[in-house]
Amino acid sequence: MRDINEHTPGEDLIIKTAVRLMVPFAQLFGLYVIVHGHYSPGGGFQGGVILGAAFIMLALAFDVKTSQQYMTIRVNTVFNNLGAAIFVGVGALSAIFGGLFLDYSALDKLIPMGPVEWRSFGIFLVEVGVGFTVMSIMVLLYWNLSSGGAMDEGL
Amino acid sequence: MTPTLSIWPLIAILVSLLGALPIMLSARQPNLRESWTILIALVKLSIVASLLPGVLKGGSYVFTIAQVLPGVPIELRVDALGMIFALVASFLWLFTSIYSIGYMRALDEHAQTRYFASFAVAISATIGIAFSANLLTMYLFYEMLSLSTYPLVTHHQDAEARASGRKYLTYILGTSIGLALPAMIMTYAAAGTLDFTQGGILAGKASPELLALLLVLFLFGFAKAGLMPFHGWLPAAMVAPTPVSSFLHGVAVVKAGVFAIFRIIFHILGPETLQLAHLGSLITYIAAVTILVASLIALTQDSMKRRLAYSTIGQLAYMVLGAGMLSATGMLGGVMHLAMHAFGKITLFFCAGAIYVASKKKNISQMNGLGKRMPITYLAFFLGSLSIIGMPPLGGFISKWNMLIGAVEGEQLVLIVVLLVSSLLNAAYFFPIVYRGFFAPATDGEGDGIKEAPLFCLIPLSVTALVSLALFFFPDTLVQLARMALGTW
Amino acid sequence: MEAVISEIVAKYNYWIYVVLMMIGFYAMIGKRNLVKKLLGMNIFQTAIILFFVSIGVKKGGGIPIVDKYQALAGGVDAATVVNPLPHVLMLTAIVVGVSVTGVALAVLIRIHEEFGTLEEDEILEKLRQ
Amino acid sequence: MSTPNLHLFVLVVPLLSALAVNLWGRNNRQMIAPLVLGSLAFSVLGSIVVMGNVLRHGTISYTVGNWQPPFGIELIIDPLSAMMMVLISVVALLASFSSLKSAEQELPGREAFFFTLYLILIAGLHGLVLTGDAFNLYVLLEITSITSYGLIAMGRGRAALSSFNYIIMGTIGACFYLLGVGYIYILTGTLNMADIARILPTLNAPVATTTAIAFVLVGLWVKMAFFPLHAWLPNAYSHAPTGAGTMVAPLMTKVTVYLMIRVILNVYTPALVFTHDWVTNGVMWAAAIAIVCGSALALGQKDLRRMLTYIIIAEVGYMVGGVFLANSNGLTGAILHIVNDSLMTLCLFLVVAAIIYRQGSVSLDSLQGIFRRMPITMAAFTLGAFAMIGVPPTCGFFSKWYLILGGIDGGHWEFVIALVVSSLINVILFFRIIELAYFGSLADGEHHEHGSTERHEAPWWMLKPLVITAVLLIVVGFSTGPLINNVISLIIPAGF
Repeated sequence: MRDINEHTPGEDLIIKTAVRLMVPFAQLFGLYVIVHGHYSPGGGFQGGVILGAAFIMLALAFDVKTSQQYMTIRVNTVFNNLGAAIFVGVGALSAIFGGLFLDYSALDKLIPMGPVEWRSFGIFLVEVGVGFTVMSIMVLLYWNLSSGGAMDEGL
Repeated sequence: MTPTLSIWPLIAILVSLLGALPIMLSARQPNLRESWTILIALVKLSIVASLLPGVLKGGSYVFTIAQVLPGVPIELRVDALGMIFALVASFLWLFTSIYSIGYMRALDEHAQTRYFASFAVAISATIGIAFSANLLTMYLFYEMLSLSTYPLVTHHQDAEARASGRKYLTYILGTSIGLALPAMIMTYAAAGTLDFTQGGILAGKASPELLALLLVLFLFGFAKAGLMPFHGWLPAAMVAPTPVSSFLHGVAVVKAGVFAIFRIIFHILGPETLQLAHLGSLITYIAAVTILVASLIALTQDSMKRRLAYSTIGQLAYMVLGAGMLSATGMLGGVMHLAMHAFGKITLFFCAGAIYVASKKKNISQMNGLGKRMPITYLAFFLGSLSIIGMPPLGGFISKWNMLIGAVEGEQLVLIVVLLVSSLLNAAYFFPIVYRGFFAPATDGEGDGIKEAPLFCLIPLSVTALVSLALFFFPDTLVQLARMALGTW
Repeated sequence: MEAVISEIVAKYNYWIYVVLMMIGFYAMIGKRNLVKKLLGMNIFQTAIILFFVSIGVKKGGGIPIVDKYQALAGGVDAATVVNPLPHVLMLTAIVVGVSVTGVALAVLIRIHEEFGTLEEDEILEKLRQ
Repeated sequence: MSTPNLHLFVLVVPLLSALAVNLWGRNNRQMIAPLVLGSLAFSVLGSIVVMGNVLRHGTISYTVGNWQPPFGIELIIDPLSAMMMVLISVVALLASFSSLKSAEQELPGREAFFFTLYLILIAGLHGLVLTGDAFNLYVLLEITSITSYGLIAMGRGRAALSSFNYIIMGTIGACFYLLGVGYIYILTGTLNMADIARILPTLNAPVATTTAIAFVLVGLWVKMAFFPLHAWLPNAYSHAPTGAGTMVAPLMTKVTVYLMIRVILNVYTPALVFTHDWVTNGVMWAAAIAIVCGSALALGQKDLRRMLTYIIIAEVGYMVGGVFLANSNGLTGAILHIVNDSLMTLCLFLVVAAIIYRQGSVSLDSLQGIFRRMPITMAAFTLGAFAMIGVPPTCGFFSKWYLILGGIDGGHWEFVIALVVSSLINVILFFRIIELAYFGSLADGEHHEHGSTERHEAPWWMLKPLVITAVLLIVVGFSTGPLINNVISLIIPAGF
């Protein structure tokens, strides 16, 4: 089996340029899906997966190193924990401000915007948190599984 | 007399349980450690004695430690039967501590701190058994006693001690968890309570078959009483140092088993209910078999301690026989034999230890002519054996006499024969030792270097011998306590 | 005979999910290769997801996406919309399935590093030495 | 922090600290210990306050996000779940002391990952105990399982393979549970436990209900390693890293037994579950076989930790049998045994962790004469052994008392005999080790002790929880009365 790292021009060029063109649009679409999640089809999980797919496409076409240039492991960990912290944090915050857990209308005391608006904005915050976490987990999963945990050249 | 609430029974138990700590801490200075043991023994004896007048007037002291199960609290209650056992145990513990100081020092045994500490825990468990108000508390202290005596039995920590320790545990823990625990819970299921009450709690609540099953489970469940076939652990436990076998397997552990069976017969199953179900004969036949077989085996044993062990099994069966007669005098004899045998047997064990300390001899065949060199030990041995056989000047006579009258009243001819034959057998295995000591010629110059045992050993064995003598002449307090234990019956 | 066939035809989704589940179950228990076991597990989970989603189906029901203002004005007629709740439940089940597969794959890589093979009997052989 | 939703903070604080450990723990390792112990200490205090509230004001029903049931997820905190919360947080705190030390020794550099999974597992367990919604229970069940798969897979050598087997069996169990929930959803149209309990008896669909009950129960039995379905547990718990074993062993199976009790009492109501007596008799016989075989298999083990895992399987048989006795004594015994058994298992696993920290292995022949080298650890082991055997002052005796009493009331003699036989086997099991440890260095018979006699005790950081747990065994034993009167007796429904 010939060494997979040996770059034969032509066959890779097409893939690389295609991926380079598609990644920005994929990320934009992913953001769109996350942002519109709380009142139309879409949402944190699906959007996160699409964003993650963008990075995985990079890792597939080039190699794990290049995709890590765009998102280092450190940033990945931060996104990972930040997302989950947002989800739990918003819920806990609304509990601290007198409401029930995850009852976003209680956040009205923090920034007065009216309980109904706060409900929808609360869900949006949670969707963003979930999106971050899912994106970073998907990418982390791919990185680890493809390179057996060594995070070097990958498939 | 309404029971008076008092904390004293709990303090009596805790004084030696907590006493184990200073003993352990003062491991470095043996003299300080020994003085701690004797101080604790004195304090314990004085507390138990202070409770005596109250009990003699018919009162009882109650103290609840914890309300654990509905209807069955962990509770202490000092009544007449408990008082007899506690008095005997604490009195003899004082002398055993003195004796074991002399014994351990003479043979400079290793790990004496662990020995004295677990001894203190064992005696607190014994007093706990005596003062428990219901079957659960008694079971709790019974288990504590078995577990705290394990390090004592396996004191020498050699292969033989390991094997006998394993045998000791399988018999004792195996029967107590395997037989006594289910029986206790079945009694609780049938009666709703486990408190010791005069005349028993199962009157009319249990069918005869259940009663018989419970009786058998309890008799063999409390294997410390050494009824055949669950007696194997007692000879095996003789591998322990002599003070252990003298106090525990002469007095505390085995008496705890018989005391438990007394509690079951008098205060749980109840003499009348047993008599209605004709179960008295079941107890007496088991006891009779044990007496005869144990006495016969004792004849054949050459090692002094094993012979005493089998004689103990026989005597324990005496007490169960007395209790099994279910007649007033018979049961009275059984209860009194508990005390009489304690003093007699502990004297014999002390003498065996003294002989071993002085002459390093374990087997009877080697003990020719020692009487001339160790007159006090052998005199005490003679008095002790007389008490066990039941000859008049010694206390043992009173209890055996009562049992004989009980058997006659109950027209149980078989029991009368068993009592007489076994007394003869007792004489048959004790007198050769005494004869060999005083009259047989010392075997060619072997015995010249031997002289009396150290003072620490002599005082206890002579005191216990004299006490068993005194019990013949002033038995009234003991008899009164025994009568009150059996209630107005 | 017709009763049996109509019975099967009426509840064909249950039959399909049971068949799928048994295939997955067989693969998990029967197969020697660990990756095949993992695939069996995935089939097993997908069968249950199919079962759940097939519960919500209604004859003539459309996609449960409704125009916001039309819903505010006229309200939603349940008959015309498929029951969305099983779908939502299965979204979580899919997430759970993904994470279990992720962990299992990571564990398989560790096993491969440790024993150099993914055949169960070879591994057991190596362990026995 | 308003106390009405304090119970959720008991869950959220470990979760948030897990994220913090994952974020900062990687490069500065000294951050991990304060975070872990701080969050668990908070959850212990929180759960005790919640227990106080529940006992004063009765059951709290709490809707997450203010969506009223049956749409929103409803959390129910009744005395049983409050007691379980206290138990989980206390056991987790005590186990984490020892896990910190073990992880430091066995997983250098990967403590951050270890304690992230550890804390998420504890948060998941708290969630399991709180939830009042059937599907939410499935999600939390999976959270706890996935984290324990991860924790076990972090061990060395065979750990990965045993974790894979655990994954396969665990997923089968979880999917069976999910199927059961699916059938219930078809029947009742709701997922809220209280609603299901109200609607199920009114339907006359006996076959479907029985299948739903069967699927859920079999699913939970696989998760709790009830005897015929126990194959995964011994390997999983004995090859796991010591820190993971100390935490997972006392909690996972006991919480699953709690779930079974919750499902039987609050979802299917005992009337539905115990209708056919061939079901109860069948389960009783299975429980009796589980007890005897669990103990017997433990006899054959040459390693202390594997022996304890088989004893866990036998203890699961105690609890399942207690529940299916279908009388109040049996159920009281089962619930009491959940508390006692998790404390006993914690005590024994802490001893194993301490010995492994010092000696690296707990195989029986490496325990020779260990009494002299590690006296305090072995004293705690002896106390734990007495509790396992069921010696009175310790807590093990009282739950065994109730179970045997329930067995006698229910007339299930095979259960009573199995309990007594397993106690006897426990005597042999534990005294074999005490004898080995006590006599060990002198096995070859000469008088005075020799071999490494200087004290080689476990570090103080591991001894603290061990001593506390050993004392707790006796304290819980004595406080059986109050525990039952104001906690367990409130849970048992009237008609039992």
